[in-house]
Order: sequence, then C-alpha cells, then structure tokens
Amino acid sequence: MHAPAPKTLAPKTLAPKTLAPKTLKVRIWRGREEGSFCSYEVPARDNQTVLDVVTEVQRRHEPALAYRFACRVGVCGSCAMTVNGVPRWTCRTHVAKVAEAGAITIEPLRNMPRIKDLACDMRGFFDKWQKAGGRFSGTATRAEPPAKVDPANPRRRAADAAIECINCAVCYSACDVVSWNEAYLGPAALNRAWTVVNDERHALRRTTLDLATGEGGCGNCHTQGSCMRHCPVGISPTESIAGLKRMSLLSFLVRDRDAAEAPAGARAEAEEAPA
Amino acid sequence: MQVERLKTDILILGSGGAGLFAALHAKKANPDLSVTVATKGLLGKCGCTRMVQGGYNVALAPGDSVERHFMDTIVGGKWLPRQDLAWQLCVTSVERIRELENELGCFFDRNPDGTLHQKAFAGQSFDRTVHKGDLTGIEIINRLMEKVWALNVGRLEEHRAIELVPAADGSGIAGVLLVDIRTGAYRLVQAKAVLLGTGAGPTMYLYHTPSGDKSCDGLALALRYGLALRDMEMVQFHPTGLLGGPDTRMTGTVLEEGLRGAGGYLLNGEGERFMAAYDAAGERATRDVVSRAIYAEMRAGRTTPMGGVYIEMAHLGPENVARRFPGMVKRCADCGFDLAGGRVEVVPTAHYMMGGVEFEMDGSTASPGLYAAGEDCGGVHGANRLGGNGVGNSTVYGGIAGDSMAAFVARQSAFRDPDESVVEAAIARAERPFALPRGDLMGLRELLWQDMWDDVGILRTAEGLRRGRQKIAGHQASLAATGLADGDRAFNLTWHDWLNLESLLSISDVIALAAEARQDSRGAHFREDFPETGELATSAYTRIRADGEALELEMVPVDFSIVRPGQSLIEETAGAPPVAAE
Amino acid sequence: MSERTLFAAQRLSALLLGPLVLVHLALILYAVQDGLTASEILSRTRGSAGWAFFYGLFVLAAAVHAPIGLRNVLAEWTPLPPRAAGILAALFAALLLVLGARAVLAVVVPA
Amino acid sequence: MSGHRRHQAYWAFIGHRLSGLALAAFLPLHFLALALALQGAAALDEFLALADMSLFKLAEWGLVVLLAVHLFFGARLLFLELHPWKRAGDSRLGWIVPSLLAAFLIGAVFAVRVV
Ligand SMILES: Cc1cc2nc3c(=O)[nH]c(=O)nc-3n(C[C@H](O)[C@H](O)[C@H](O)COP(=O)(O)OP(=O)(O)OC[C@H]3O[C@@H](n4cnc5c(N)ncnc54)[C@H](O)[C@@H]3O)c2cc1C
Ligand code: HEM
Ligand code: SF4
Ligand code: F3S
Ligand code: FES
Repeated sequence: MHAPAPKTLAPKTLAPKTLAPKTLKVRIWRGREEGSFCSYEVPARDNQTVLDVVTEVQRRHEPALAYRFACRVGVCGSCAMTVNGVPRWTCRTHVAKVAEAGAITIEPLRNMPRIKDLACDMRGFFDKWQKAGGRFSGTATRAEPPAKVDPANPRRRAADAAIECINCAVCYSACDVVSWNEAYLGPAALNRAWTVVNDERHALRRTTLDLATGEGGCGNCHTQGSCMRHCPVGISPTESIAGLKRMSLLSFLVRDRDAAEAPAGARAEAEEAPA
Repeated sequence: MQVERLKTDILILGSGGAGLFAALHAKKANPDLSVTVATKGLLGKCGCTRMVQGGYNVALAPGDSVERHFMDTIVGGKWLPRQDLAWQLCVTSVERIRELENELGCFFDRNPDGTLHQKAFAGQSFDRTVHKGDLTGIEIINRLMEKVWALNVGRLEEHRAIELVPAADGSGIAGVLLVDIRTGAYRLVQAKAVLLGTGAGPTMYLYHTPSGDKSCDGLALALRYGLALRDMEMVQFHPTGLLGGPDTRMTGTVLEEGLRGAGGYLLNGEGERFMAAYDAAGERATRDVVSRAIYAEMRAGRTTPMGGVYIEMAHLGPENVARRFPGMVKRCADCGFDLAGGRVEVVPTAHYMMGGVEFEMDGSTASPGLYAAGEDCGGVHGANRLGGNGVGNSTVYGGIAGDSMAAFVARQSAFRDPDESVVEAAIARAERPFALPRGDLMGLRELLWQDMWDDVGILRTAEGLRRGRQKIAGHQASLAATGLADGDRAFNLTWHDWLNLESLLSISDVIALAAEARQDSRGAHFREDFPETGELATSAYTRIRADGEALELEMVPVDFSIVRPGQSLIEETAGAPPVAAE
Repeated sequence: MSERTLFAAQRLSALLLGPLVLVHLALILYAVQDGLTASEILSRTRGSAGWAFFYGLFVLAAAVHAPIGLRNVLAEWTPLPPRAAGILAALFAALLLVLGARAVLAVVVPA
Repeated sequence: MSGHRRHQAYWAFIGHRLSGLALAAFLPLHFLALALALQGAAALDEFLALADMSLFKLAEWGLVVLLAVHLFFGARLLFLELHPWKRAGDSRLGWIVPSLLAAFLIGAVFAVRVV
C-alpha cells in the first residue's frame, strides 16, 4: 500500500517524563467512620492511574484493602474517591495529574457513609435520585414506533447536554450543601430531573418538576459550582439546576402552566412508588 | 459457619441488561412476586452492558428486515447459531428497542427528520445499529436502573453467587449461596426461580476488555451444577485494546472500531503498515482478521516497546480526529496517550464469549426453575457475534426470562428444600484459602493470563491447546495450595480475586477442550493446523458437561431449522461484504 | 411556607432590590460629598411621596429577602433544626419591618 | 481550604454569603440610626457627628463595598439562574473578578468623596 513511512519509531505519548523520585508515597484511609491513614510506597510508572496505585497497594501490601471499581474506563462511576482533597474518578486520573511532591492521599468520597477503607455506601445518593423525580414515564408502549423527536429542538439539546451522567457521585461529594443539609437532593439527582423535564416524551413532567423544585430541591443550591467543576464527564449540574430554578420561578408566577401539558392519559405508574 | 437464610420468589444473579430486564419483566408480569437482584457490584454499575459503545442492532428502517438481520447473524456466526434463538433475537429486538425508547425513556440519537438514527456496524448488510453517541450502554443501563429502583425489588448489592444449590430431591434449583462482599457473611437465598445473568467475560486472557467484576462465575457455577456449555471455543477478540503495560488496569480496554473505519493506520514495531499483507480490506477488515494479523506481527517479533502494534490517526489531522472521536481521544489523554496526534500502542484483546449455557427459547435450562440469559448463554451467536447483537441478546433474553420466570412461579407454589450437603461443601470451598499458607495469587493469575494468551488465544494448534490444558491443570493445583494472608472477610478483594481465579481456571479448561475438539477454523476460532472452514452443511457445535472432576465433550450437529447453508431468506447475499464499522 | 415559595420570594425580592440598591448606592456617593448632615438628608426626603415609596419598598423587599437568606445560613451553618431557623428568621423579618417602618416614617413624615 | 472548594465560583459563594450576612447584621442598626430623626434633626446630627470618627468611617466604607459586592454577585446569580445558558459551563465566572473590581471602585469613589 502507499502508506507514508512514518519518521520516528518512538511512541509519542503525553506520559510524564519521570516522576522523580521513582517511587510514590501513598496515604490511604483504612477503617470505617473511625480509622486512620496508612502510608505505602509504590513504584512510580509512566502509565499509572490512581486506581492502579490502589490496586498495587491491595496486591502487594494490603490484601484486605477495600475499594470499588468495575469498568476501568470511566463509564460505571464505581471508582470515585477523594484524591488529595478532590473527588475524582480514579480509573481515568493519571497520577501525574494529581501527585504533589511525589505523594498522594486517598480517602473515600465525602457525604456518604463509609463501608470500609475506600468504599462508601451510595444508597442514599441513589434514593435521592428517585426522590428528585428523575425517572421517565412514557405514554407510548412497545407496540408503537419510537416518537419522532427533532434533534435540533432546544429542549432535546438541553436534555442531551446533561444526560451522559455515570452516577459516580463526584458532584455529590464535592457539594457542600449536601454536607450541610441532609435533605438536599444534590446535583446529580437534580441534573437527572432536568433531563426528564426537558424530555418531550415524559408524561409526568409536572410531578418531576414538583419533586425537583420542592423540599430539598433546586432552591437549596447556592451555585457553589463545585459539581460543575469536578464532574469528570463534563456535565454541568449547575446549569441544569439553574434551569430548574428558572422553571420553579416561572411556574410560581404562572400557576400550573405545566399541569395542562401532561397528557391526560399519563400512566400513573402506581406500582412504581419508591420502595 | 453461620449462614443467613432469605426467601424470594425470583432470584436474579447479575444486574446487566439481562438481569435488570428480567427483574423488570417479572415484576410487570406480577407485581406481587418478590423479586431480588443479587449482583457483584452496585446495581447497574457493574458488568459490561454499561460499557456498550457501538449500539444495538435492530431491523427498523425501511429497506431492512428481520430476515436480513437474521441472515447477517447466521452468516456472521458461520452457520453455528441455534437458528430459532437467533431468529427470536432479531424479531424481539424490534419490540425491545421500542420498549427501551417508549417505556424506559432511552434517549437514542435521531435523524434530522426525528426518526431513530441507525449507523453501520461491522459485518452487516444494513445500517441498523441504534445508539446514543458512543455511550449507548450508559443510557440503556441508567434507564433500566431507575425503573428497577422504583419497583419494589430486593437488592443484594455487592453479593457474589458462589454456588447454585439444587433441591435435595433433585427436582430442580432450590436457591443460591452467596457471599455478602461487604461483610464476608454467607447468605443462602431460596428461590422458586433463579436467573443466571452474570455475563461470562473472558478475563482469563492477558488482554481483555470486560469489567473487572466479570470472571466467568456463572459459567463455572453452571458447569459444576451439571448444565451443558456450548460453543465455548468461540472467544471474540477485539483488535485494538489499549496497551499501557502490565501494571495498569487500562491495558486491554477497547479503542473503538470506528478509528480503523475512519482510516486509522495500524503500524508494526518497525513503523510499517502491515494489514495489506493479510487482507485486501487492510485496516478495515473484520475484527477476527485484524486480530489475527496483529497477533501474527507480534509473534514475528515486529512489536512496539511494550509488545503490541501502533494505531496512528495523525495523518487525518489531529483536530479532525479529536472532533470525530472526542471520547476516545479524551480517554487516552486522561491516561497519558496522544491518540489524535501521536501513536498509541494497541494489542488484540479478549472481548466476548459467544459460548455459554445451553438454554431454551423461553430462557429455561435443563434444570427446572433455573433460567439463563445474556452473555452467560450460548447458541445465539454461533462462531462470531455481530457488533450490536450483544446488548440485544442480553436485553431480549433477559426480558423473556423475566416473563417466563413469573409464569413458572405462578405454577410452582412451593419452595424446594435445598440440598444442605451442597451448601456445606460450597462454604468449605470458599473458606479453603484462609486455612492455607499465603501464596502468590497475583503471580498465578498472570501465569494463567499468559498461558491462555499464548496457547488458547487467537491462533491455535493441537499441540498448543494440549500444552495449555496441562498448564491450566497445573495452575488449578497451585491455586488449591495458595492461601490468603488476611483473615478479614469483609470487603476482602483479594479473597474475591482468589474466587475469581478459581472460576476462570475452570472455564479456561473448558475453552481449551472445546478448541481442541473443533478441528476447523471458523469465526473467532482459528486453528493453524486446520485453517479451512469445514463443510457447512455438516456443521456441529461443541457441548461440554462436567462429570465430577472430568469434562465430557460431545460434537452436536447443528439443526438448520430455518435456513440451510447455501440458502437465504433474502434475495441478495446477506452479511456481505463485511466491512469494519464506520 | 413551602421551600419553593421561599425561594421564589427571595429571588423576586432580590430582583426588586437590585435597582433599589443601585439607586441607593448612587445616592450615597452623591450625598457623602461634603459630609452628611441631618438637614440635608431630611430636606430631600421629608414630604416626598417618591422617596417614601422608594424606601418603603426597600424596607419591604429587604424584610423579605434578608431573613430568607438568614434562614438558609442558620440551617446550614449552625446546628439549629430547620424549624428553629425558620422561627428566628421570621422574628428577624418582623424586626426589620418594624425598625424599617420606623426609619422610613422618621425620614419622610414632615416634622 | 479543602481541595474541592479551591475555585472561583466557590469563593464567589463565600463572598456573597458573608456580604449578605454583614448587610443583614447592619440593616437593623441602620434603621435605628435613621429613626433618630423621630426625635428631631438634632438627634440625627448628633449621631452623624459621632459617626464622623475614622473607625466609623472605615466601617461605613466596608459596608458600601459589601453592598456593592453582594449586589453584583447577586446579579450574577440572578442572571445565570434566570437566563438560559448560551454554552456549557457558562456560569458567568467571568463576572466575578470585574464584580469585585467594580465594588472596590465604588468603595474608592466613596472614600475620595468622604475625605
Ligand atoms: C467494552 C465493551 C463494549 C461493548 N460494546 C458492545 C456494543 O457496542 N454492542 C453490543 O451489542 N454489545 C457490546 N458489548 C457486549 C455487551 O456489553 C454484553 O454482551 C452484554 O451487555 C452482556 O449483558 P449481560 O447482562 O449478560 O452481562 P453484564 O452486563 O456483563 O452483567 C453481568 C452482571 O453479573 C454480575 N455478576 C458477575 N458474576 C457474579 C456473581 N458471581 N454473583 C453475582 N453477580 C455476578 C456482574 O457484576 C454484572 O452485574 C460490549 C462489551 C464490552 C466489554
Ligand atoms: C439590603 C440589602 C441586602 C441584604 C441585607 C441581603 C442579604 C442577603 C443574605 C443574608 C443572603 C443569604 C446568603 C446566602 O444564602 O448565602 C442573601 C442571599 C441572596 N441575595 Fe441578598 N441581600 C441584599 C441585597 C441583595 C441584592 C441587591 C441582590 C441582587 C441584586 C441580592 C441577591 C441575593 C441572592 C440571589 C441571594 C441568594 C443566594 C443563594 O441562596 O444562593 N441581595 N442576601
Ligand atoms: S453529574 Fe457528573 S459528577 Fe455528578 S454523578 Fe453525574 S457524572 Fe458524576
Ligand atoms: S456544588 Fe452544590 S451548591 Fe449547587 S452548583 Fe453544585 S449543587
Ligand atoms: S472503574 Fe468504572 S468509572 Fe472508574
């Protein structure tokens, strides 16, 4: 074939030159709510994510070290931890990006109960997801063809911009309002509510809006912006919540404007009452 | 050892497309049933359904047809699929995608006219892959997860199934023994019906794509339970897995197929493009062809520093590449690789297992009450799986199994009594490593990875396979002598690594045996000593069953129940020409 | 009062306060020129319906706006339960209303 | 300050909140002072003379700045909440520094005019 012969043989990568010194100091939280940091040294490598460091500690130093991961490519949102004070997905965080003077400190995410070491209990996070009304309810069934939806429609685009959430809880962990106010539903749940509210196929728009703007809802957000800043997939819950606030205010001024929009035949889905 | 006991009408193992669809359908069929999902990670946040990038095959568009989709599946599967299963997949995919869109709220990409966008995917004669950007799996699983949370479904998250427990009287399945990963406690869940939806996952190879929680547990349990596994030699390799060295979990993860489709170059260690020497389609040849070519280059020693080949996109213009493949470029950049402007080392990587548990049209298996769906099952894809038929398989058959289990439970009013001797034996198995002196578990796993890669991998020979089986047997003996240092059972990942390795070893042996038995090359299976595809009309598939410690193999003739080799349901040739995605 | 009402009230009062504060600031900058004297202030405001309205509105808006904010801060930054924070904020609102009304009267009602 | 808070928007939140609190604390006092006029202009003048002390001036200056900071930061919040975003990440971070500058400009004008 007529392939132009490449000039260099060496792989061109963005990998850091060297992490001097060639070892990395790691402090890892061990224990549950009560616990302490333990220190380890692992070899520093060119291709090394924070998850790799944790894995190395588990494999070579601390066999019973607890942490969570699954996909290792940034789609499952299982591996998030607090790294040098910042919540991050660890499978997609290169050590060079976060190490300070050849050291990193790894803790579980904030704002969730701890199970053991680096794993925390995400149940509350997901319960709030439901409380925010972030669940689709359609009127069409599998017997019908999919609805025609104009991809350029502004509402569709608003939903599109916010939908690829991997539910990693990084935003939830970064938001101080979540720490200060137990009832606050948090950025991820409200972000999801925003996508359904913008989904023209969604039959229970009013219900979702009521849940997302009511108790614990969007009004509690003080635009700290940490969610937007730290979301690993570049979603801006801040924007989604701002959108909900706008709707909240509008529906406050123009009472029940939306109620009429919910198709009369909206399935009540009584059986779907949150368990 | 204390065992906590629970009862539920339906117990579902796994929370991928198969498990969650089963839960949803069972609960819809009868809301009064108690349904419980047990899964190794968090509900919906583990397994591979979430990782689906390409999308979901379905014959929706004018000009396409179920017949065409079916013929592509059969031809792609080299006439090995069980045809009624493949047919049902193609038919029900249409209903399932509508259910996903209309009832679950999946937000698939649209054409400008508002209809579903369907893209091209390798090996198919029509553009029929429905998708949501290149993160289709997240959309599907998130919507499923939300629905299942809202139903009153029991959740045993971070619970690992370690034994399928038969009824004491042999009348079927009685329940499943699990380990609560968080506490290390044992739980026996009795159920009238059980679904096996643990997603197989060929993670016994040096390079592999699936999520870390998958280790062929379901297959190992099924084998031990006495079920037959078919087509186990059929392991699909994806040609371009990221190669980042042995100490990073990134190694093996998929770089998408579209990169080659768009005109990306594959270069060997000497910097030369080599694909033209193997196939006229060059880099755009099908997955299996490209995987074999890369492997051949590697074996010939023309490798990159880390032992693979390069993928290079820069000639298409780095900005252009970054715009067209933002997800891939960012993923590489996060981990220190410059995909848009430089070269990235890649290697073929074990991706999907076409083989698995033999099951029926309604999802049932040979044991009353035990159902199976998704990647744990064999028969739907035959010798090769079309990209986009994997998630179709798990969601279609998961839903069907859910319906069937609800109907089965309605007929079956009583719980069966578990065979307590099996429970005791299973706990003893799981406890073994704590009584043994600490060994090098990691080293053992690496040996298995390397041996499977070398001897039971992309290019196979009788001699290599025989050697492979011997080594596997040796590793099994080593594992039986390898203990764990820390006695803490709570969230002890090293214990679970041990259990994972046990499952992987048992299934590795099955793969090697099946590969030895198949003395021709077809689909994902390539025998250098039998490079030709055997006569299609007399095709047979491998069926393996455990008899105590030994494995029994049978070659079973394929029943061409719908179409015979040489015939077609449609006028033009289906499945041809197979081109890589894009 | 529901959270949504409180939210709306705070944003609406903020919208109102915006221009009021702007004018007030401008006035401050203008008025401090050669030292503040009571006569200067009072000559401007006494008997002026316009200023009466302006400051009346200011007091009302501030008495809605600030207590709601205070309630959030108390609920988030102190161990007070939300109900207690609400009661304190309501008291604060009453205080602002009373003192504010007195102040407006003091400066607009002709002596 | 813990790592997740180390960014502009968070500082803006803190600034807005602290300024709001300070204003809320000051407002009743401000009302009390003005109400002195009820006892006649002389009483108010007496107070204003008291207020002429430099410490008091400094406090007044601070309040003017805080009022301006709270106003501008508040305007940013209202804008980003009420106006649909043009592009992702458009949380008007760019307003924060100019808002502060403007507030201090007002403070400077105040200072110049007072002395
Ligand atoms: C990177 C990647 C990309 C892919 N892209 C596509 C694509 O574009 N199109 C396509 O059609 N297919 C694709 N596939 C294949 C497809 O994802 C799978 O075939 C399909 O989703 C499998 O679904 P499942 O429900 O059978 O298993 P999974 O979704 O893998 O779920 C298995 C579940 O079982 C659980 N489990 C495992 N062991 C145990 C145990 N012992 N006890 C309890 N629970 C257990 C797991 O934790 C998990 O929850 C891709 C696969 C990968 C890895
Ligand atoms: C007398 C004047 C004012 C006082 C005493 C005052 C007081 C307060 C207080 C105490 C808060 C709570 C802070 C917090 O929750 O973080 C607050 C919040 C707020 N203020 Fe003001 N304020 C005044 C003027 C204004 C003006 C002029 C604006 C806008 C133009 C404004 C906009 C806001 C907004 C939007 C909030 C809500 C912040 C949030 O909850 O995220 N305020 N105010
Ligand atoms: S919005 Fe972003 S940070 Fe929050 S859960 Fe979703 S992906 Fe994670
Ligand atoms: S960090 Fe929290 S306060 Fe709002 S903008 Fe994000 S939810
Ligand atoms: S392991 Fe899945 S996101 Fe990191």
